[in-house]
Amino acid sequence: MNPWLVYALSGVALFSVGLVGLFSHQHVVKRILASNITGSGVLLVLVALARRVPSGPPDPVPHALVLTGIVVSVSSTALGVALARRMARLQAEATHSPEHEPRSDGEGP
Amino acid sequence: MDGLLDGCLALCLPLLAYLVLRTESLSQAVVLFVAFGLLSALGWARLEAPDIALVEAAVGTGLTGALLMHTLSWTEETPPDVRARARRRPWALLAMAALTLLLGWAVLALPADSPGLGLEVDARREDSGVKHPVTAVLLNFRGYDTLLEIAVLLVAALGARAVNPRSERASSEAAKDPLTGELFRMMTPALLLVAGYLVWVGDHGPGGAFQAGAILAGGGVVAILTSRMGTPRMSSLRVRWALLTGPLLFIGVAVAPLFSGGRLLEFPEKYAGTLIFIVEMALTVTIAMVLLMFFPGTRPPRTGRGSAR
Amino acid sequence: MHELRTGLAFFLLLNILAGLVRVARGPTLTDRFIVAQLFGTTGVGVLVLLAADAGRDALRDVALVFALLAPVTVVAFVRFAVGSDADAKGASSGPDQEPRP
Amino acid sequence: MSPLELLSAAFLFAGAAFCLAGTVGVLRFPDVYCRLHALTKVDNLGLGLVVVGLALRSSSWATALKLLLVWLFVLISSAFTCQLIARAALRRGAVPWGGRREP
Repeated sequence: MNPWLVYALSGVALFSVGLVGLFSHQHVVKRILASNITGSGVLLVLVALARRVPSGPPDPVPHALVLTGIVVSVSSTALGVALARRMARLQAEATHSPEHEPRSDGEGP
Repeated sequence: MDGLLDGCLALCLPLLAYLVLRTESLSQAVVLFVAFGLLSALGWARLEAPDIALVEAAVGTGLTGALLMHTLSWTEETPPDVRARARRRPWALLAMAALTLLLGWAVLALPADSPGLGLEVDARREDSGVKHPVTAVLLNFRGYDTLLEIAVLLVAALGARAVNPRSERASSEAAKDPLTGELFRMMTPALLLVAGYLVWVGDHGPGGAFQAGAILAGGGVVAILTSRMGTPRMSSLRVRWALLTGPLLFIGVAVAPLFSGGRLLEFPEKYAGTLIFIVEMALTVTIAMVLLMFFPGTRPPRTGRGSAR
Repeated sequence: MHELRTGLAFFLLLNILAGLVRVARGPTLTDRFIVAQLFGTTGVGVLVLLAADAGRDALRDVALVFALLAPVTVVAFVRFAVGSDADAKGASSGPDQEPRP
Repeated sequence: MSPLELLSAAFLFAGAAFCLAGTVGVLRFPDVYCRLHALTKVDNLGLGLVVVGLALRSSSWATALKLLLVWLFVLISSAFTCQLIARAALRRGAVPWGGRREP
């Protein structure tokens, strides 16, 4: 039960928890969290496999890939949150539109 | 003792992830998720991947935590129908267990020790211009990935900005708050220093553009939240140039060897080190600005109350 | 010394997991957030202990980043969990109203 | 075990003890404001003792100074954290504990 195997199995468990969580929630932000957890599960398996080098430092190539993977997963989370925020705002406007005067859109993006 | 620490950490990660997804209230889920980010950073540290622990720390505590806290302010805590969730829970647990066993068996079938590409990277590391293998792979051997990844970041930033066009004005009342002002004044020099240090150390140790960019973005988030700086507007030229310096410089450096007979992304050996350092500085600025663009600024008023705008 | 350091790192990890009880039980959002900060500080402790091993100096930079970026989440929490117009609401009617036993 | 190692081990154990005290404080204290003290004061001291213990055994002055720098940053950030969260809790209407023994 060498260390890399423990973390690889933990990454697999993370992946399955995240994937099942992704499908069992309706709330948008919860689903974003679930997709984030699924991603980090996959990355954990990748780095754990990189640790299988019998002697010397672990294999740097998966490390570089996972490094980019984390930054991309953050940007996809941020995009997801931005989309969720827009949906929340539209829903709110749909339910409260009668009393509100038509909102003038602010200055450019 | 090492086995105990690894075993406990490896056990707690999925446990904490399950807790994050099982809780009903969103606020508890967000806080648990921040704790999950921390534990995964410890996991990377134990797996001898300091670069990844650094990125996870810089991005997890800096950006994701603040961004998810922001979601607390505009999402209504929709009361979930607990009965339906309770009815489905055994099935969910069964699915998780089945998936884990299946994939776990696949992982167990892998050979226990494989040399990986470490030797090839070390063999060619001299002419990559940097001494640290991960940076060499990131910016030289697999520079193509990093180049496209910067494009992915730009697209995500443009998308986030297009979807939330209105960046609200920071309310002036928060600007007079002495406490956060002092915090901002104290943090900024330290953040800039550590960001510069990380870009420099990326040459021969774990560090680099991503970590430094995330740290600068964390400082920027504090600046926005303490209304020392307005939300970066896409219409201002400075923001656009900050977004474009990294990719343009990287593409320029990548395409330049084509004219002198070399292949795409083939850094000339003599200047590889300095070229990589310049590209990393530009990438730091771009990544910091991109991560900052994700932050929509101040909290919109509760939609329930008539917003006196 | 390596055994002592790793043992203490394990002990601090147990502290972090004990903190989860407060997250589950914490009546208000503020309590849960305090535990998140506790994880941050104890996490820095674990990283510093692990960084003392041979060849693992880079973990000190990770601890440095954790220590530096802790206030970001706090400022975000204060800004969004309380809201910019909190003064208008006054202290008495906040959402953290704990039911008196 | 040279005296320096003994001293550093003593510091490490004291640090771990204070970290434990901080965690127990966060779990057991009656209201938000007491828990803040447990978080920002006690836990910091625990981290400080661990840092001093490690600095004594560190190989070079640069490492020792970097360790103390980490602790300095944690001190600064928890000073602000304590005040900011306490003010936020007050605004969110968290009532301070009255000091009476729970019935």
